[in-house]
Amino acid sequence: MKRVGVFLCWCGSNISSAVDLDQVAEQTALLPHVVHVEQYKYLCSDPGQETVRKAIKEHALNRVVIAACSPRMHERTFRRAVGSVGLNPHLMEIANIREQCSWVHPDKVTSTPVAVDLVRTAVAKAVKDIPLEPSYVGIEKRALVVGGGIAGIQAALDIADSGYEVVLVEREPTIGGRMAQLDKTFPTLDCSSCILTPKMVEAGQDPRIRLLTYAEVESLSGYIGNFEARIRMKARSVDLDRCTGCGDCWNKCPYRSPGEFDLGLGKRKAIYLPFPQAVPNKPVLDRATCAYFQKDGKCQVCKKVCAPGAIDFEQQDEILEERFGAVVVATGFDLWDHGRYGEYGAGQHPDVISSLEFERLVSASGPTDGKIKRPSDGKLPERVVFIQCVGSRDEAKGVPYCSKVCCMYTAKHAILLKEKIPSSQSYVFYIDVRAAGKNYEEFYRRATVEYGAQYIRGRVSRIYPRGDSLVVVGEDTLLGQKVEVEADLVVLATAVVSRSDAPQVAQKLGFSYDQHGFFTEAHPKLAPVETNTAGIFLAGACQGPKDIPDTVAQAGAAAAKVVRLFAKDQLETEPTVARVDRARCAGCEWCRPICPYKAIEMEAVTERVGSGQVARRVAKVNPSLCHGCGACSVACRSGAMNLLGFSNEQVWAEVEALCL
Amino acid sequence: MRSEAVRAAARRLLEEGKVVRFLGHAPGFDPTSPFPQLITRAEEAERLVLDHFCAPNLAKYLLDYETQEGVTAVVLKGCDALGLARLLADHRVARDRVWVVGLPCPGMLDRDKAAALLPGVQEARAEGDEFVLTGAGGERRVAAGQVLLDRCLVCAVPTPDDADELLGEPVPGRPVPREEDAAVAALEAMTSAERKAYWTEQFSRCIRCMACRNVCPACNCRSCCFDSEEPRWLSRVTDGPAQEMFHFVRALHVAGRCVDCHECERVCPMDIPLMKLNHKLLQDVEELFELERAFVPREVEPLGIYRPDDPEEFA
Amino acid sequence: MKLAYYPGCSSHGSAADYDRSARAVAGALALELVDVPEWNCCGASSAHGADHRLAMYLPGRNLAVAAGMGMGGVVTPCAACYSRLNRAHHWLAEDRRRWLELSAAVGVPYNDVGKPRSLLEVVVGDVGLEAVAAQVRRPLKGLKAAAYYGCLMLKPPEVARFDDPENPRSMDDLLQALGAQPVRWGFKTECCGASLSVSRPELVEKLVGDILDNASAAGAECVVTACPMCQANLEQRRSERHRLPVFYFTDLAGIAFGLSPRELGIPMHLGEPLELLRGKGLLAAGEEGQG
Amino acid sequence: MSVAEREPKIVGFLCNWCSYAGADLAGTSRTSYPTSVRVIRVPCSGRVNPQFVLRAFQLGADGVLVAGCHPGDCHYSTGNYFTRRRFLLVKRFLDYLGIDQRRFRLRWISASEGPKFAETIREMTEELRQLGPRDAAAVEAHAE
Amino acid sequence: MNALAVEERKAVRLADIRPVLERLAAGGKLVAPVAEAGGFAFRRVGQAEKVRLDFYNTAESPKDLFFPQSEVLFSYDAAGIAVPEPAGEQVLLGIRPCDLAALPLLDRVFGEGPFRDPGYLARRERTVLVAVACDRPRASCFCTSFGLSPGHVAGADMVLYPDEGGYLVRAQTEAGEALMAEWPGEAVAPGEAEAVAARYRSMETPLGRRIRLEGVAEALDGMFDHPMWEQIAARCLSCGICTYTCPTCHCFQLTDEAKGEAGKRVRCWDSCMFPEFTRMAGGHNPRPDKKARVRQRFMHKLNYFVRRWEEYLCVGCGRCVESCPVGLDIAYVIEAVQGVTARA
Repeated sequence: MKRVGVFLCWCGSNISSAVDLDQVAEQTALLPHVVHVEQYKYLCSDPGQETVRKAIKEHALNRVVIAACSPRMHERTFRRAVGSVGLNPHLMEIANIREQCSWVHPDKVTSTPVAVDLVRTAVAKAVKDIPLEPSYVGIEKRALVVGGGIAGIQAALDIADSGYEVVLVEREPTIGGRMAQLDKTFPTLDCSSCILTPKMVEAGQDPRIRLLTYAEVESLSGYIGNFEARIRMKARSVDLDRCTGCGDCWNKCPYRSPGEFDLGLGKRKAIYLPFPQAVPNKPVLDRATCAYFQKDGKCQVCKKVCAPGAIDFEQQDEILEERFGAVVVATGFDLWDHGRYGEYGAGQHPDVISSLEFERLVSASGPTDGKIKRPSDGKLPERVVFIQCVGSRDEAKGVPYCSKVCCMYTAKHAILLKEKIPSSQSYVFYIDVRAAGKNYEEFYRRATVEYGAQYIRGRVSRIYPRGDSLVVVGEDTLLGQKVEVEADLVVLATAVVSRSDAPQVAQKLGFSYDQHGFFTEAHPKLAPVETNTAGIFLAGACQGPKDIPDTVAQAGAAAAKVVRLFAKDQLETEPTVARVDRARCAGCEWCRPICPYKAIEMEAVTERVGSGQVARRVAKVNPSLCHGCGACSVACRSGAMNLLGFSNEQVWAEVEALCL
Repeated sequence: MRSEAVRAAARRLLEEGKVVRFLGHAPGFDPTSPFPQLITRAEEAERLVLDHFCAPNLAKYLLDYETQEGVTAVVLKGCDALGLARLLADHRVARDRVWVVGLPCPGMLDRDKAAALLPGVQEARAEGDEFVLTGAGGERRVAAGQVLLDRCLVCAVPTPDDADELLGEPVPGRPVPREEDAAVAALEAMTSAERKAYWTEQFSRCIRCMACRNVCPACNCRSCCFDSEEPRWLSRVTDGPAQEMFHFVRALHVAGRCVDCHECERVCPMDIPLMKLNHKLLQDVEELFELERAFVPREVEPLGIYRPDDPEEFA
Repeated sequence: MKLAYYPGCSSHGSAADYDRSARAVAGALALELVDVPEWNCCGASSAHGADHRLAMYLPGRNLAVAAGMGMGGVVTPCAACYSRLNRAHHWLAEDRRRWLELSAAVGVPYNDVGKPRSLLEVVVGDVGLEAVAAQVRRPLKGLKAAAYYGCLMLKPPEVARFDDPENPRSMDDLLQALGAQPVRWGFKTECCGASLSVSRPELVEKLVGDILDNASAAGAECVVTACPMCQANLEQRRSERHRLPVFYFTDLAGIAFGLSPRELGIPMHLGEPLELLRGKGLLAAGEEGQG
Repeated sequence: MSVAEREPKIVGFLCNWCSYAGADLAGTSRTSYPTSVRVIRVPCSGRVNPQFVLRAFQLGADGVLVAGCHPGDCHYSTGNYFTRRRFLLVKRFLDYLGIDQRRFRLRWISASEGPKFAETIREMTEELRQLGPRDAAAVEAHAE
Repeated sequence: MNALAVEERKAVRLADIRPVLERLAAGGKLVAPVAEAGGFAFRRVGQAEKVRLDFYNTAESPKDLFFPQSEVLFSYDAAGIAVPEPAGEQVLLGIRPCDLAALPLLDRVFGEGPFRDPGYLARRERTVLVAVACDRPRASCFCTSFGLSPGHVAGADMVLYPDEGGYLVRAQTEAGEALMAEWPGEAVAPGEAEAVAARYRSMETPLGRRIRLEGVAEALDGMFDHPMWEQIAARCLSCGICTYTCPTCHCFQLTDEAKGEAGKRVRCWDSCMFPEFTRMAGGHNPRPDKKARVRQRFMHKLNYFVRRWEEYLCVGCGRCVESCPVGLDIAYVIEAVQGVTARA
């Protein structure tokens, strides 16, 4: 006998203010199988859950309907509450009368019937609920970290320190990522490599972290606790075991080409070390610019000078197959192509550079050894104009969002400029200065007061050359006047955008991304470092523009999630998976090709028909592979394949209950 | 026409013990409606007949013998063979337990058309692209197009392509591609209200006898969703919505899998134009998923696969 | 390609030279321009100041008549007319009920004639640069020119929907195709003062001065424009020290196609346009000194 | 309410990971939309059996909406590809049987497209209001 | 057969029956044969000109008028239980002798014995039966084998005998007489009417088949496990055509349709040929294969019913033979039972 208890939540006033819960309670009480209806101000609170638990015992309820906020918010909470008094957690359904009723239908007269219908539907489904037990699956206690920037490094270190093996895969020849390209960091003006390099070395030396640089994840399959990754080790043409990093090869190599690390401002050899503190501190041979490969085997200088004989032109890409229990994605960000601002002369005039290029100029390991030399003639610039929000907060040409970090690094650049060239004067065109972090506002204050940066509130409309300087035409909205600044150098603070191949990476690893290519977190507030795919976590700017403190915090959080997962020996998998009714299954295999996770196999069974035994083939679902999408239950015309939790009976009952 | 050949084949196969049962046709109460006949002994072969009225498709009977030992021989025309291919693609029948006696089909006569042209017709003989009908009412020569079953007029696969033996020389299929079904086009031209009225009237005559489902090689589930008690997909009550649900689901469940054998239309006691439903889906499958001759079964059915660049109408 | 041609008042007045060169170049590019019968004033820069309905109906009527001609769309040489026609078309496209309102007001039935286009847009967009280059007989070798766009042809972007409103390139590319050397300069889209030239001439002189200073600073030997108002301001409101001739892009195109200055109405310009052309060896013997 | 003003009824099958989350987002951003829709949550749009859709129409729904992730973004990677194929056929077949295809809508609505969800409901409600209620005969006679 | 004593009721000859049909149809109470989808069917008729009396047997028998395929027994909601109104008056025109003979068989099932079916009996009570003597037999007909004839009109209120130049109309009950009261047409001497009736009664169906039924019921007693059933049943599709088109089959199932707190109990036809007919709770099915089901159908018609009511549950209308897609012919089964030929 089904005894359903319905609990209507006020959600403070979020629901009760827009829905007449008394009327809902009244009509719900009339529904068949409903034996108890109760309202409470905050059901998700401890006392709220206590009233549910008490009512279950008191009224011997064997079904519970919670009419409150979205199941995506508190389904787990209420399942745990119901489970704690011995009622199977899957005998509880949630009616979403907040996000999909009170918050979107403010008028009580019209919203209440919606709530009544939603509760009736939830009751109809609850009546068809059956107890479901989770199944358990082993966990491969090894973590895969994709991306070797500060986020990836920090996550790897935290996981390794907790005693688990980590494989850190980095596409570039060295770890370090964007942070390695920075000179100083705000707000403390710490030297970036001084705080990054130790972590890189630590990651390089930790026995539990296996560094796979110049490598990419080719494919990822499986599920939480049992991922299978195929990792492509791109041919480095250098045998890392033999190489000592002595530098003879890159010193003698005669071929030079624009260095990616220095954004083309400086040159590097065909076989090169991206930057001095690279980890692994061993070179990579760029086959695109190496004469041996481009001019069919002529040069070989590096091979000749290499004492340990580490140069190997025949080296091929290699595919590694590894098993992991969890994945942390930390693939970082790119900068918006400022070349699209033709009216600034960006991409045409050498002295109109991006802020990262300025970072390389000011960096000691940069192409100009830290001296801020104008790319056009190498002179030290006296007047430098910094332009904010180039591409950011720009619906027409760029991206609509704020890139969060530019205001702070521009203040830093203004300070560094003054330190390096005391006689210089910096101008900053801005819309709003955003300095919300700890000590950020004070840092920005120092840039203006101590270092004399001239902040002009307004956008720049045009930059054109005059003589060997640049005329920056803009507006000062505070003075209400047009402003012209004659500058020696213009630095554009370009927008932070996702990696160009982010959508492909997301599809390859199996989680979703937003319209800007940033990876979508499970919940912006409640689960910022998780994705909708269990076992895959996010850290850093790949999830959205953020500064180093937030990135490191996220990396630690992601690592904590991985360690939390590895703390258990077995993983409890969702019981809402597909299940076959053998009596009905004809073995026609219509379900098999449609399963995205290859979770359905055929098995031979023998059964009694009439007097004899008959051997037959029926479908079999592997509960640990099945993710519960239900595609097979629709492909199966006879209804033999059903999806627990969203079964044919349950959804049918919901549709019937809606009898509009 | 081929009666002698089928009797000989049956006698041989049964005598040699190559098969334990032979499925053919035998004359019914009216010579123009022969019916399926199971024989298990060589001497019963005399009762078989194979003439221009042997329309019934014998492929689906193989399901009854899946659980019984021995190889079953079955006489299959081209369209019937597509039915077998359907059962094989659905893993419902094991090919090695079937001996296919293929009939290169010259086209089967529509019993009602023949009776209308010559009441009391008993027998039909093919001559060139004409038929000579003989019966109590005398004799009459008619053009093939007037008397053949609709499906035979556009038959693309008259000869079974994976038969174990053929009763006669293979007959080439009709090269011209199946043109748009005019009846479907006529219905599509109507307004949706007119179509609603049309189908409501047609479905109201359905007596839910399940013959169309039971004869269809594409409808080969072990237990049909219509017979499910929980959830009750189909109400037993034969009111408007339930009739609509029956025909909607029946057609959709064979969408992309129907082999265009028209058996459902032939067996329907109430003459409901079921092929107008199946042809609509067949045309849509061919057009939307760019499939040639979608009625020929494939390893994976059209709704069992996808292409990322399928037509996008739902952005 | 057949297009409805809306000349606009300036073509019959101060910019007769532009009209002449426009028709000549169109002919050379097999562009058949059929004048819109009984066209009326497009409302220029004053109508929309006075009354929104008036500002819509005036160009609207021209669009309605053009639609009736059943050509491949409507084209106009003048940037101001182009802006007004475009505004009206945009206003009509937003809500079909306005079609009836317009038809009732102007007594001509309206249906969509497609987005109005400027002559530059047609030459660069529809004809295309390859086809233009193919017509070049006398490449304008060595002629350094500053392409001046003004604002009406590009803004507001959601209505004009032509080239990049902040950093346009179409006229530069055209000059390149004609063999000339477009210079990179900063005042491509600075305002020339437009109709203020009548009410506040001193202001226009300053604006025009800045533009011409920047052009010559960038090494330009002449300025090229596609708008009669800009051409007039740049020529008539400049101070003594500026000698740069101001061409219509159709003038230079015509010369490059081998047409004579007279056919193109070049002698009607101020400054010494012929001087410059002769210096560049772009004038055939017979074409010298034609008044 | 007389039949004319009766607000059209829409049954919405929303996929849990994208469209349902999109609908929730419309909620959290307080974007109001007509009360015509009743949502049924399914794990994936690929879980929506065409028989549910027809049953909803038979029970009196004026319109049925199936919403899922954009192809390529499905949480189960290929679920919505099959949905698209299946409902390309079903949409036409419903229309062929006399249920005007404007009453059925499949739409890709991602978790970040709250406004698109609200807009879809507004559009559908308006279009269904113009289409008018479904003829009584088609709707199963209620027992009460 | 208990020949009904036919009193000398009023008899007329009608050349043109259209005005009569107009009057009947006007009341909206006329059910008669109309042309439909290449055949004929009994439909409630609005316009008289649609009525066709030159029809050969309809695909579906008129059984549906008395024992409908779906009949709401009662409906309920929070307020209580409601039983639908009993059917109103109606006239069934054009019932053939074979279908007419089927009604008494149904009357036994629904009218005698412990459970009397109110709906069925009410419908039988309120329906005036206007039979038409059979002048259009088909190859599949064999009513004569069951002691019936084209002229067997016992139980009809009124009979139309197709005669040269029109119809001889004869009333057989008060209801018939009342219905014929305002019919035109010249009176006919009772003797002459009886002569026409007798002619139909003695007419051997020209194309019909004679099946000897003697000893069939008795023979079947011992044939439950006879191997013939396997072969007879081999061709069956397990569909419900034979049982649903048969005028005498009367099996049904009850189904409850509930929505929320309201619902209805509906009686619907069921067929012993369906595999689920005998499926029991827990999935057991005493008749899992076709052999058991086909045997059940013929045993019921030719043995069980006879043991119960001394009458065969078949009137030889031939519909099951005509419609069966695979030609499973009751005549062949009867011949097989008698061992006359092994043709089954």
